[in-house]
Amino acid sequence: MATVYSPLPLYAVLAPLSGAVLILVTGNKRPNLREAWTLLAALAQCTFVYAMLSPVLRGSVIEYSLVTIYRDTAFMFRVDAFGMVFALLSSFLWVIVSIYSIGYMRSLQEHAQTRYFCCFALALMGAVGVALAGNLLTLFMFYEILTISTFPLVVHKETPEAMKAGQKYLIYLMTGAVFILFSMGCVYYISGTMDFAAGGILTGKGSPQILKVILVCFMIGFGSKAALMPLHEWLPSAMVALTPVSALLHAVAVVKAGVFCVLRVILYVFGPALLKQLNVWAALLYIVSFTVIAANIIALTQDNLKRRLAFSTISSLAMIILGACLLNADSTRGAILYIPFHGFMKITLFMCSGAIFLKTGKKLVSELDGIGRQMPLTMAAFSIAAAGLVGIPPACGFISKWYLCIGAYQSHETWFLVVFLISSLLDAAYLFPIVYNAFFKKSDSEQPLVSEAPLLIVIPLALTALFSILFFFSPDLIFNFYNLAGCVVYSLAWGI
Amino acid sequence: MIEYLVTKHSYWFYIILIMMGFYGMMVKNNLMKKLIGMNIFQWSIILFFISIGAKKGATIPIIETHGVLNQAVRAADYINPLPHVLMLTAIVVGVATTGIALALLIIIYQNYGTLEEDEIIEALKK
Amino acid sequence: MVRILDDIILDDSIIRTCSRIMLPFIQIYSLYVFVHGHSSPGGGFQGGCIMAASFILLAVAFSIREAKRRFKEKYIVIFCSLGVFIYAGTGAVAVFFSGNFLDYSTWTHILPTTPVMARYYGMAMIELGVQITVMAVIISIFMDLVTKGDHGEAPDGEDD
Amino acid sequence: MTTVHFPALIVVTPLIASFIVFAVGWFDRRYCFPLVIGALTACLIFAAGLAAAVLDNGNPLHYHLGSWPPPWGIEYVVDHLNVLILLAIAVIALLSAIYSRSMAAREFPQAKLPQLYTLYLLQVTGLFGITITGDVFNLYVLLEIASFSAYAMIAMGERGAAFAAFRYMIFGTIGACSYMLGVGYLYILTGSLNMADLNQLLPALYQSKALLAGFSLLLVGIAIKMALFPVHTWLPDSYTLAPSSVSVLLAPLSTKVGAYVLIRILLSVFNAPFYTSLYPAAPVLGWIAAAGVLFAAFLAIAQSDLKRMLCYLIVCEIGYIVIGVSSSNRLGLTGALLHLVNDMFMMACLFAVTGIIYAHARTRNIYELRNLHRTLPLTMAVFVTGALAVIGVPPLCGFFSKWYLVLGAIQAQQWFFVFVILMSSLLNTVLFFRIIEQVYFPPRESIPAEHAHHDTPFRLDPVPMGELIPAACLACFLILLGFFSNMLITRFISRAIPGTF
Repeated sequence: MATVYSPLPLYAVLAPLSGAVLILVTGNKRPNLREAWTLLAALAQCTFVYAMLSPVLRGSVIEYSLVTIYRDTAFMFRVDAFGMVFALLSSFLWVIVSIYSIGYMRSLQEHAQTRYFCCFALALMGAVGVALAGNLLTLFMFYEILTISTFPLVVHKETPEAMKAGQKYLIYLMTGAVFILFSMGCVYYISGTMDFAAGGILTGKGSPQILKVILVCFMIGFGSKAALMPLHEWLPSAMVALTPVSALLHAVAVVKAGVFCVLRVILYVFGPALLKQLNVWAALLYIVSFTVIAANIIALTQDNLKRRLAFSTISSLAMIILGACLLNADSTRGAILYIPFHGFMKITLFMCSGAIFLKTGKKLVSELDGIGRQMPLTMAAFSIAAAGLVGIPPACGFISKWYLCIGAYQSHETWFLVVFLISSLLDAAYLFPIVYNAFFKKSDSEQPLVSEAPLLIVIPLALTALFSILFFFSPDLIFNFYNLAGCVVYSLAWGI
Repeated sequence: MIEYLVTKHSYWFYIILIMMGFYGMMVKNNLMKKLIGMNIFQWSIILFFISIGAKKGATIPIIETHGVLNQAVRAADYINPLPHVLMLTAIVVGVATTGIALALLIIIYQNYGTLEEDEIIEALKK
Repeated sequence: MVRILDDIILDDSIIRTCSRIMLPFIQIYSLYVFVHGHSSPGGGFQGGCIMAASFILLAVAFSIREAKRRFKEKYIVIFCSLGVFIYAGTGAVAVFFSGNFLDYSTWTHILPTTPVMARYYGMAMIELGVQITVMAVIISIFMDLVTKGDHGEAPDGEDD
Repeated sequence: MTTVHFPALIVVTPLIASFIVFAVGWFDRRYCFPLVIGALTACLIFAAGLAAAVLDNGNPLHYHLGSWPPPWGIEYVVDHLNVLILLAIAVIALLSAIYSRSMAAREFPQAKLPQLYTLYLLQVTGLFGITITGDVFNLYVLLEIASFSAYAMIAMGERGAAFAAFRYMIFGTIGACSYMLGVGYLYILTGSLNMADLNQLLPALYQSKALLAGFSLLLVGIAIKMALFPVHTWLPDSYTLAPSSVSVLLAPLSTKVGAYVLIRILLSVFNAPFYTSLYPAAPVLGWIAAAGVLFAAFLAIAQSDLKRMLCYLIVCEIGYIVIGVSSSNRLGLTGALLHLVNDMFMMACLFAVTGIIYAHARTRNIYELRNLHRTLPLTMAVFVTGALAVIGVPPLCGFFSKWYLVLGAIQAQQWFFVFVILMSSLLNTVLFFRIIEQVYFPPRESIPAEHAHHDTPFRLDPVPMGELIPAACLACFLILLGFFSNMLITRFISRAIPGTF
């Protein structure tokens, strides 16, 4: 595997940072300029990330190390196919969401917009940094930046409810960070390195007991961000945040960063071979599958649309982890593919819910009867994304679910195949009624006629819905997600 | 046992003095008495140091160089001057401490009209 | 602020005359103690105390005002600093002759003597600094005590 | 002039300057401040020169005062361990002196300024001296010089400060006397006061009970001076009530220098087998410190006064350092030394900000700081930086020292210590985010009507630049120290730790 040395990853991280500074300096006096900076930073980041795509696809790894921060561990970026998937996803969706948030924030005349855009940029810096990090220490650094910069976004409304959600968010994630710190220490102590390597760095080191402890601590730490079931409580509460925040951060950047880190640890720190030896692994599989099913069932009971979507997110994320946990080639490929595909679909759903809230002020599912006639485009996008999430072609969710199911079947874990299928069923059960009611049910109450949301809001959500369909026909479209997933699987020596 | 007590009698004095000082500092309610305790504490340690230098049958460590230069100096004839020198510094330190403490006490007295610790704490709570 | 001794002017000619006679002798004795300090018992500390005692006697026999007239508070402060300055400066001079700090044997560069004698003079300078500081500080403490400290705060942290 | 005389000059310069300032203050007060800045800048140059010399040389520099050779004369030693601390003291002393100009002008009548600066320079003299000296008795004298000036400066503070200073003095004197008594024991046993000499002579006496007594007295004395947990009671009161211009110097430096003395005594006078295996001093200290960390962290949460909360935090951080020392391995000691330096800067930064907040808002109650970021945006940004550094968020410096401390505790198999360090990071998070919430996201009703929906345009803080710039510089240091922590470790700290670890 060739290694390319290039400062591109650094630029990709610095772009949002300088964007944040410029936003802060520009301030409230010139909102147009401020938002131009946001867009510019997003585009710059996306360009830098995209520029790294072709070498990665050729199978090389892009490395760039800055100062040495700890003995032989440098502040290092190391871009492989897996990191590329997540970096592409978050940087591209940031472009879309920044357009959406400009429309959204202006329509609602939200307060503290400078803080909002600034923290947004910092959060993206964290997310992409996590994706591109070359070792645990760098990853942790960006992970913390992500956590902290998201806090102001969660509490943006400054209501007591928002404050409570923010506190919950911090308590869960900072506790998680402490667990991560501990396990990082142990990993370094045992193996003497913190660099990621395909297939793991811990093989043949340390006693099984300590490895189990490390694994459990990592799972608690990153699992709290990925909203694994006993630690998921903060995510639904954090839905009090503004919709663009929920859309990007809680469907894409923050939670996906958690999932990404879990997968990093599973595949690149422990390695599949080592994990198979550890007994604790089976228990984890069951916890994750429990999350998949239970979160979906809870989603059924939620009337608040965003909360329903939040529980749906919890379930989907658990599904990704479950796929990777099955430790075979196809399920891993399915899991990795589901990261971007779920991102595109879920962000569409969130943006739709934001558009609806913007025009009608409605948050509850039960109020949405007949909305499809008033906002046909929005609800069409919603339907496409819902179908994708359930796994019905022609939307991209089908591909990843297909691989996940094949993987479960191949590993002779029929039980988990059932889990995937049931969860798809439940997805349908809580998403399709919304679509049905929106288009085919007449609203009981008299409503003022509303039209579509402003263009700045409709275009992004239409775009992501469109992508959700296009990815079904060509999963390699523009971003080469399918190829990248293939590269990951190949590098893990399960070549297909 | 008696012999042990007697041969080390000076040390026992210092221990008693130190404990007296410590008692004064910790238990007394009046700040002035605390300060006196503090002084006793310091001086007892200074005494202890000075006694380290003492030797039986030795004289003050002034070596008359006039006329007896060719004779080797016998260290056993002179008490050890180093502890004295050190304690000269320590005494200055002690005086300075006392000076600052007195200045503080004057300020405290001007502010609260009392030097009783409990009354000052009471006044500070208001 | 009530001045304790300021208003009480002792008008006792016996005391005044005796003090007047004794003062120079006390001061000369102080200098005697000081100049012998670096080779035999005595020294700047003791000399300074005795010198200060002469001024205290002045204050007691005449009046605080008289003592302050002869030795202004400003001068006390300057003398305090001057003493320390002489002390540290004496040490620092050695540095300029590429010796270590406080190494007076390097004074042979400016004094036509042997290193041993240079040390001797160096110590004399140090004692001079000590003498001046101790004198000033003790007078200052005395003044502070008798005037209830409205001279400002007593200087602190003197090291011999 | 080469760097040969820098060890003496770094101590003598502030000493001479302090008395010149005192005398000059009687004629013209305007010259005092430039003199202070000049002296401290000179000190910074000396410290930098020493650092360069030590790095070049690779060996410790020895300086014999009066050219008397070590066992008899006083020796100043500059090695990899203390040159780093000298540098940190010099930087912080200079920055806080700049900071104190407008702050002190606000807090004191003009007539008191020369006295304040005299004491200020004496304090710096003491701190430099403690750090640089290689003689245990000289260390005592300098410790007391530093303490005196601290007592006097604290007493200049707000209501109750004189009483707090008196209590501090009682405690400090017990500590100093205890230390002196310990030195007396060592002197009786060996006849030497030189650290390196003692290190050679003592191993033959390690079985002696008198040595154990002396060692214990030394530890008790130092523990009081560095405010280790059960004897920390003097600290919160005195540092809280001290004037802001003073606490910015005292709070970060004096306890940390005490911690340095602990490390110096343990490593340079005694040796590792003595305090780890022969007598279990290290584990005992570790457990005490661990209890102290938790205790102080909880007490800090209970405070509503920002400055008092920071004072408890100091106690907490001292606990970290001692935990690192007690792990008695290379990683733990690295963590302890790194934390020593980092914590100086973190606390200096936070205390500087607290001073600005207090001067501006006239309150330190954290529940009355709402919306402060609207008027003091940069100050609060510096505060957040400091807070994140204390919590241990990478890439700020606090993370790295905690990281080493955790590694050290893991290596020592002290799982409870690992728990304590991690737990207290969490408590620190609670601590600071409580304040950050109050400042940045106060309950809606408390926002003034004109701010409710329109953000005010960005305006720089209406505080003197002389206060803002040092605080911002300190915040920058927190970031730089984080990025260059590895450089500090490879160049200085790893070479400061004896090879036996």
